[in-house]
Amino acid sequence: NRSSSSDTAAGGSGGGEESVGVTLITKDSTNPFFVAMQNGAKEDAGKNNVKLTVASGKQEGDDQGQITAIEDSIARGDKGILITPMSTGVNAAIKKARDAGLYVIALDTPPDPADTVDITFATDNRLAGKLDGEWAAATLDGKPAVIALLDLFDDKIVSVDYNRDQGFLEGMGIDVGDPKKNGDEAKTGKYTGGKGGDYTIVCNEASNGAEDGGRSAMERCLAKNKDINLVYTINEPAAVGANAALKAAGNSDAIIVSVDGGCAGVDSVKKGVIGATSQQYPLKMATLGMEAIAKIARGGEAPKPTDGLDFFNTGVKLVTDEPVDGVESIDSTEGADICWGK
Amino acid sequence: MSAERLPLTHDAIPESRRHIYESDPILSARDLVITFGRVVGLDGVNLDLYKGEVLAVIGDNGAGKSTLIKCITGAYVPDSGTLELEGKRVTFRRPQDAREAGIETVYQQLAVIPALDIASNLYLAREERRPGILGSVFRMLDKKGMKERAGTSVQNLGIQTIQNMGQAVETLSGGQRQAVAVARAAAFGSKVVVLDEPTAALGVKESGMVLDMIKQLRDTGLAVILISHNMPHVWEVADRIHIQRLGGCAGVITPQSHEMGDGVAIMTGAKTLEPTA
Amino acid sequence: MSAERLPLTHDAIPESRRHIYESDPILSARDLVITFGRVVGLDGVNLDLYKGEVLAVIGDNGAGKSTLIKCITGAYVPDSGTLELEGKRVTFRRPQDAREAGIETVYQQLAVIPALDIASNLYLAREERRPGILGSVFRMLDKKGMKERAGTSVQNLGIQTIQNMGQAVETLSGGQRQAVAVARAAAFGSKVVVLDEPTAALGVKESGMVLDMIKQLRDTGLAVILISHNMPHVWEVADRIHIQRLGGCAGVITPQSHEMGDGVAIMTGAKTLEPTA
Amino acid sequence: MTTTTGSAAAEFSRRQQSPLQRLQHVLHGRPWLSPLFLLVVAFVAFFIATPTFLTASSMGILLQQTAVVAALAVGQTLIILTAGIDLSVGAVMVLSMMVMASLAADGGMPGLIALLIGVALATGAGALNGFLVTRINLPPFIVTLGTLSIFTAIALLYSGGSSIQADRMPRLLNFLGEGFGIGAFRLTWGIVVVALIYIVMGFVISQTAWGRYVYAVGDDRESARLSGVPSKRILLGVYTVAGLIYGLAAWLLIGRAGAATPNAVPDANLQSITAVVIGGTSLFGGRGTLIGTLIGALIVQTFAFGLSQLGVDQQWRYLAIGVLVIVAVAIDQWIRKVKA
Amino acid sequence: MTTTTGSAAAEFSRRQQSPLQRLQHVLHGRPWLSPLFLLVVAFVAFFIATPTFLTASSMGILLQQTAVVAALAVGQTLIILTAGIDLSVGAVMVLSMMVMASLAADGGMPGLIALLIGVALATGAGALNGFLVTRINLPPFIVTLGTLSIFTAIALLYSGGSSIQADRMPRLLNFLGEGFGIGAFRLTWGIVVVALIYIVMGFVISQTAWGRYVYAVGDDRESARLSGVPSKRILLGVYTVAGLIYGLAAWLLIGRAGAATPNAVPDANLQSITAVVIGGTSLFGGRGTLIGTLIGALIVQTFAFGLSQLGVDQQWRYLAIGVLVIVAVAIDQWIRKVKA
Ligand SMILES: Nc1ncnc2c1ncn2[C@@H]1O[C@H](COP(=O)(O)OP(=O)(O)OP(=O)(O)O)[C@@H](O)[C@H]1O
Ligand SMILES: Nc1ncnc2c1ncn2[C@@H]1O[C@H](COP(=O)(O)OP(=O)(O)OP(=O)(O)O)[C@@H](O)[C@H]1O
Ligand SMILES: [Mg+2]
Ligand SMILES: [Mg+2]
Repeated sequence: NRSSSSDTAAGGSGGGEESVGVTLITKDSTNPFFVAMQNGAKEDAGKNNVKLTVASGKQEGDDQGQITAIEDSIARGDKGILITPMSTGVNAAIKKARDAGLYVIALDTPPDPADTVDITFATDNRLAGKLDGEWAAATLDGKPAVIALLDLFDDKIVSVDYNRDQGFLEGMGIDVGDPKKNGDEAKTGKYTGGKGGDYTIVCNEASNGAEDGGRSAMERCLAKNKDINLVYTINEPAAVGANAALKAAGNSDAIIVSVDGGCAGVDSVKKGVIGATSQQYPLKMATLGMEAIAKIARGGEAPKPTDGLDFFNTGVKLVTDEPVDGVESIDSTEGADICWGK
Repeated sequence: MSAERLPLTHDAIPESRRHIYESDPILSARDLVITFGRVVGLDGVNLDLYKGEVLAVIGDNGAGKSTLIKCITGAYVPDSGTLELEGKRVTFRRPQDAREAGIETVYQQLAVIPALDIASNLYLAREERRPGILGSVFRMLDKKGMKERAGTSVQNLGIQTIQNMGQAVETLSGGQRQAVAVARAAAFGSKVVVLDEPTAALGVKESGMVLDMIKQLRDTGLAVILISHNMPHVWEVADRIHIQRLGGCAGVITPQSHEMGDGVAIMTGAKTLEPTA
Repeated sequence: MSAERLPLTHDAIPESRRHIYESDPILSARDLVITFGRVVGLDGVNLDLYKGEVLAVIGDNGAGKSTLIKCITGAYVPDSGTLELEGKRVTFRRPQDAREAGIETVYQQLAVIPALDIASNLYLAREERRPGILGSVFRMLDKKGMKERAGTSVQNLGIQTIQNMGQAVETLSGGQRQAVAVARAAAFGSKVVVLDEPTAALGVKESGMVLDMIKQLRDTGLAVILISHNMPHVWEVADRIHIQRLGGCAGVITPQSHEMGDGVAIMTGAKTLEPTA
Repeated sequence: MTTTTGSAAAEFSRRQQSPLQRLQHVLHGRPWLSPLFLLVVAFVAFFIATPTFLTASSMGILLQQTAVVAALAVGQTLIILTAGIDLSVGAVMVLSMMVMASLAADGGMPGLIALLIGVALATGAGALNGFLVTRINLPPFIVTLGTLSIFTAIALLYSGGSSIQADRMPRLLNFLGEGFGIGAFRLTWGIVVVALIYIVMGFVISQTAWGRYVYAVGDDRESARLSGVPSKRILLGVYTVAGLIYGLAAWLLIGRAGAATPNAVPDANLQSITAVVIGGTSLFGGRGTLIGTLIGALIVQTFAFGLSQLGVDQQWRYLAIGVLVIVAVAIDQWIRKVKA
Repeated sequence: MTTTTGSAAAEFSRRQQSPLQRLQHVLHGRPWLSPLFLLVVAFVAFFIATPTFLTASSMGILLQQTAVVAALAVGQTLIILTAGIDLSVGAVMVLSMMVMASLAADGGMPGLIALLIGVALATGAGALNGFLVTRINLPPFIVTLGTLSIFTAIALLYSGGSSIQADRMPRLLNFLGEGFGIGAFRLTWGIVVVALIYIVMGFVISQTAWGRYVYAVGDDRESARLSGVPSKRILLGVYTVAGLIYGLAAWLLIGRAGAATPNAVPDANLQSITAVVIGGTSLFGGRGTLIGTLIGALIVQTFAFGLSQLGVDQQWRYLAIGVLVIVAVAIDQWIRKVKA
């Protein structure tokens, strides 16, 4: 439901006001998460009389693309920027934008340090992973865990990648080594989440966050150990691919957990393909961000971070149809209503 | 329809060969002009070619001989000028067009494909297919047959040093390569065969065999254009000699009307040819 | 240190030129062998070259003439065999080595760079720099000077049809291109000049000028190797004639000892040369 | 054994050949033997190093993983043989895939019609590349660099960036992902299609005049033209056929991924080119074979798969593949150069 | 005006030239004029379309945005002139950047030494490419495809994937990001460095023997070799110099981004190649100019910037850039072909 955004928008925006230039800069334009963000923002732009320009890096890792987009926005005379910062490599450019008088809001990924931007509307990727881990540990109910980790990339290291992966392991109650490095934890040992039990990590494989990559990654894991019963995936397309590989290998027992909670992903939960997914709300981030900038540009007040956090939390919810004790969750019907934050 | 004939120096042609010039020319070029940037390639050249004759084209280096035959055979499209084949206006936009019209050419740069073997080069764009369904439906090449026939063609030109017919043309010696190109033209020409310095890289014996081949082609009624810097060769086989100079035509002579020395003098500009009526 | 001399047919060399053979050969090749896969290129060839002489190499197409001189000038590295320059063992791994040792070569395929202009090609790897600091510190080329001198060199070979010295070599006619390559060798050879069919694409006048150039080079004390299929040319300028046949040497004759016809007969295998003592 | 022509030539080649020379000759005629050798070495090495590598099920999976790139590489080989290059290969495939999936899923079209439209679109995209290369006379690198952006953008704009799950599509579109097999060795229909593509195109380029023209145009376009080869028509044909193959690869990919996504196989161009080049085809055109390409595709996939079975870390694996590419081609060069 | 040699030639070219022919001649000698024309057209069009385009500050930004790719494109031009290609350009730059940043930030080295080590490393990486190309005789595409993976992996393993902020580095490493300017038109020292690279390398390739050898080797390697050009040494030199330039680009990039990040400029190879090719350099080697490359880099950036000033969305911008690439080169072809 969109009530939250239209409530606030109702206050100030009228047809007569001058339009406010805003640029939304995502990491790339193919990840469904960012696509949802862009599409949602475009739909809502008219409501706040915002003139929205959508830009992004060419692909994950393209700092220069984001820097260029920030500079373009400054030159265009925009009032504010919504950005999912690629890395600390764009901090300097963000600073330039703020110096030029633009209001900069980080979406999804909090920059490092957090005060690089005016405010962050984000979810906590680590928490998203953690919810998956906790749910998985509880669901296993003491059985040994044979885990496949389907990460994002092997040719770059990005924060979503390790935050979700390592968060998942933490949720399982497995000691991670370097919290910013995938794959350096002990390959076997005991997990302490839920009832606790033995675990084996079979593999870390890159999936590129897409179905075909997810499938190939899962196949490699299965070739190493066909008894995998728990699969962490970086996002739902990868989970769909993993599921295809599991099915082809005749493995119907494995539980898949994922992150994003996109509309298609929630549907997968409903069909039982995915056991649980941590839902995030990119659309909410974008619309709230746009509203905030429009408001400030028209003399309104700046938004405040959520109490006790250094960012405005747009929240994470675990979506599953098999809830477990001790892990708060919503079911797939509810999840479908608010998928992507609509 | 067809263009007016160019004047012929009839009396300089031996009685026995005059009959050639009674029919209309098979190929006529009029006022061919081509420029490359600010370089003038051809400056309004006319040419008539008759069935059964050997027309030699001589001229200094850079006189425009190769450019002339390229314009006739579709390798270049002239800036202006007309071409008639058997009395009908034709425009060749590509060498393929000329080939299809029955004009086979050996270019000075040979135009062989380095990586392909001898047989493939000989039959390039003239491939023969297997008999039966393999050829007609599956369009399968008759590799073995082509290889055998290619071997014969090349040997007919006296090249006996080729050790392996499957050798890529890039590994052949200069003369062997030229023999491949000449053999190709000889095998497929149906109306006109154009040879741009076909014996430049060939040995004495091999050159002689090419000259014999030219005579044979002529005797079977084809028209041959021969470009050569070898005056004895030219005077041996040519019926008429077109002298190219500085992009234009300095005149047409015959081996009977002029000595070799005169020909060379005209082509270098030491002498000029009085226009004959 | 140096290899044993090959026998010379002394009596067949005119008195006036015998002095050439009194000093040691400037270049000696012994037992050169090279194979390409299963193709035999050279099959144990010996060669002596003396200062001030013109050694012609003749042979059928594919007899191994070009391969022979490529092995001598560093373009190929022979499988076995030795090379001596002025009595010292040398191995040329690249043409550059031979060039630095004073051997300048015109290869049959010319080895010009299509996109570069005439002057750049003439001076390639022999560039001249501006005088003064521009040349010594900034290593700036003397483009204008090279262009002028290149123009003179090419005209000395009788090529007058080149309209623009800045033309890329790829736009030149076959003969013009060859003239550029020959002019280069003539300008820079300091000990040995090797010419592989230098007149193949040249006109009558231009060929004559190249022959004159060869004589001049010989007279200034250089050694010249001339490969040609043009027997009259060979008999005109050669002191000795090396006959290449089927990858081996069929013998060395002189224009005085043998007629042209004999030479051709030996090279085609119609006649064999009795080994002279 | 040797077709020597004439006695002179026979006399010429009377020398004995050493075994090494004979090996070299064999390799010269069959340049794909040396990548094959590398592939075999890799198989043996991985077989010794890890028990999970050379199993029936692993082999089936290896083939399935290779299928899409192997299919794309056929089109890429054709184009590279003509001295071109195709950077748009992945973009064409994705565009075609999104269109066929969305026509069937959202447009409610029957599977066959959606499939045909999708493949026709890919063919048209290839033909567009070919048109720009032959008529406007642009370098293939430029053309496909441009169409890479164009087709990618269109696919994204058309699909709105979102993917279409297999269960929303008719079975036909998914069919190539379905399998059959003997025991644990499972193949998919997709692999059969790829095999057919290789057989048909392998026949065409090695046994027909068209194939010979492809080599001729790639080796020396001007000489081919002067020889009367209709070089523009051949080039146009090559790009069009390549497009058709990319369309089939799109079908394959739906079956393989179980969905149509706009960001599938993001590095399809580099992957397919790598397969072609490791397979011994020259980027300068005119020299290469399809069987080499197949082996090239298999080599890369085998290494990636084998290293992952060994449990090598991802970044190290990435490094190892880089080394592999260089070593593979270096060995190839070395073997071919062996001289007695 | 014309250096006609001899009377015969003079007689030959007595024809009058039409103005179009003269234009064609001018363009023939200066092939970068036609991309320049396109650049000017783009400027005029964007100037009319949006007020924010042709302002002093926008122009400064445009130059800054172009700088890194323009620098990389110099190395790429050299390599493409030799008929090679460099896919590892971005990887070399990133590796060098991470090393110089981390030596200074984590290793506590003085800025100058860290910088020199970083640049030396890039030079060495270039030399390694050159070594593989000349000594092992591998195709440049393969070599740099391999080292692309290798250098990228090393940079990731070395840096652990984390970036280093500018404030942790000595000022020297950031210096090229600092600016100066007249009013709103701000330039950075980085732009000055890029300009110097262009001037120096432009001089070297057009005025020295080395430059001429680069063209000769690229146009016809075998003929160059036979002419006595030390082709291997030249090639090795080209790759090494290119590496050096990538090292300078790494320095530039730190200043520009205000940080050293291991994933920076992921499509540096395509971007730099695009600039080179739009600038009129032939991928087959031997033909092209540096000034063309600079214009090529500017054209792409101008379009991207101009379209973004117009508020065109990303996907549409990709599409437009794709069309641009094709149209730019098509216009170039067309202008050069103009005949009376
Ligand atoms: N593509 C081109 N661009 C510029 N100039 C050219 C081009 N082709 C030919 N020319 C020029 O046209 C003139 C005629 O060249 P052509 O090749 O016809 O000479 P030719 O008579 O065949 O000489 P040769 O006997 O040396 O082969 C030459 O001066 C040459 O430089
Ligand atoms: N790289 C190579 N690979 C295979 N065979 C070769 C190679 N180079 C030369 N040959 C073969 O070696 C033989 C000798 O060739 P070479 O070029 O020396 O002949 P040539 O005497 O110069 O003939 P021509 O008078 O025709 O120039 C030929 O049969 C040729 O096919
Ligand atoms: Mg000619
Ligand atoms: Mg020869």
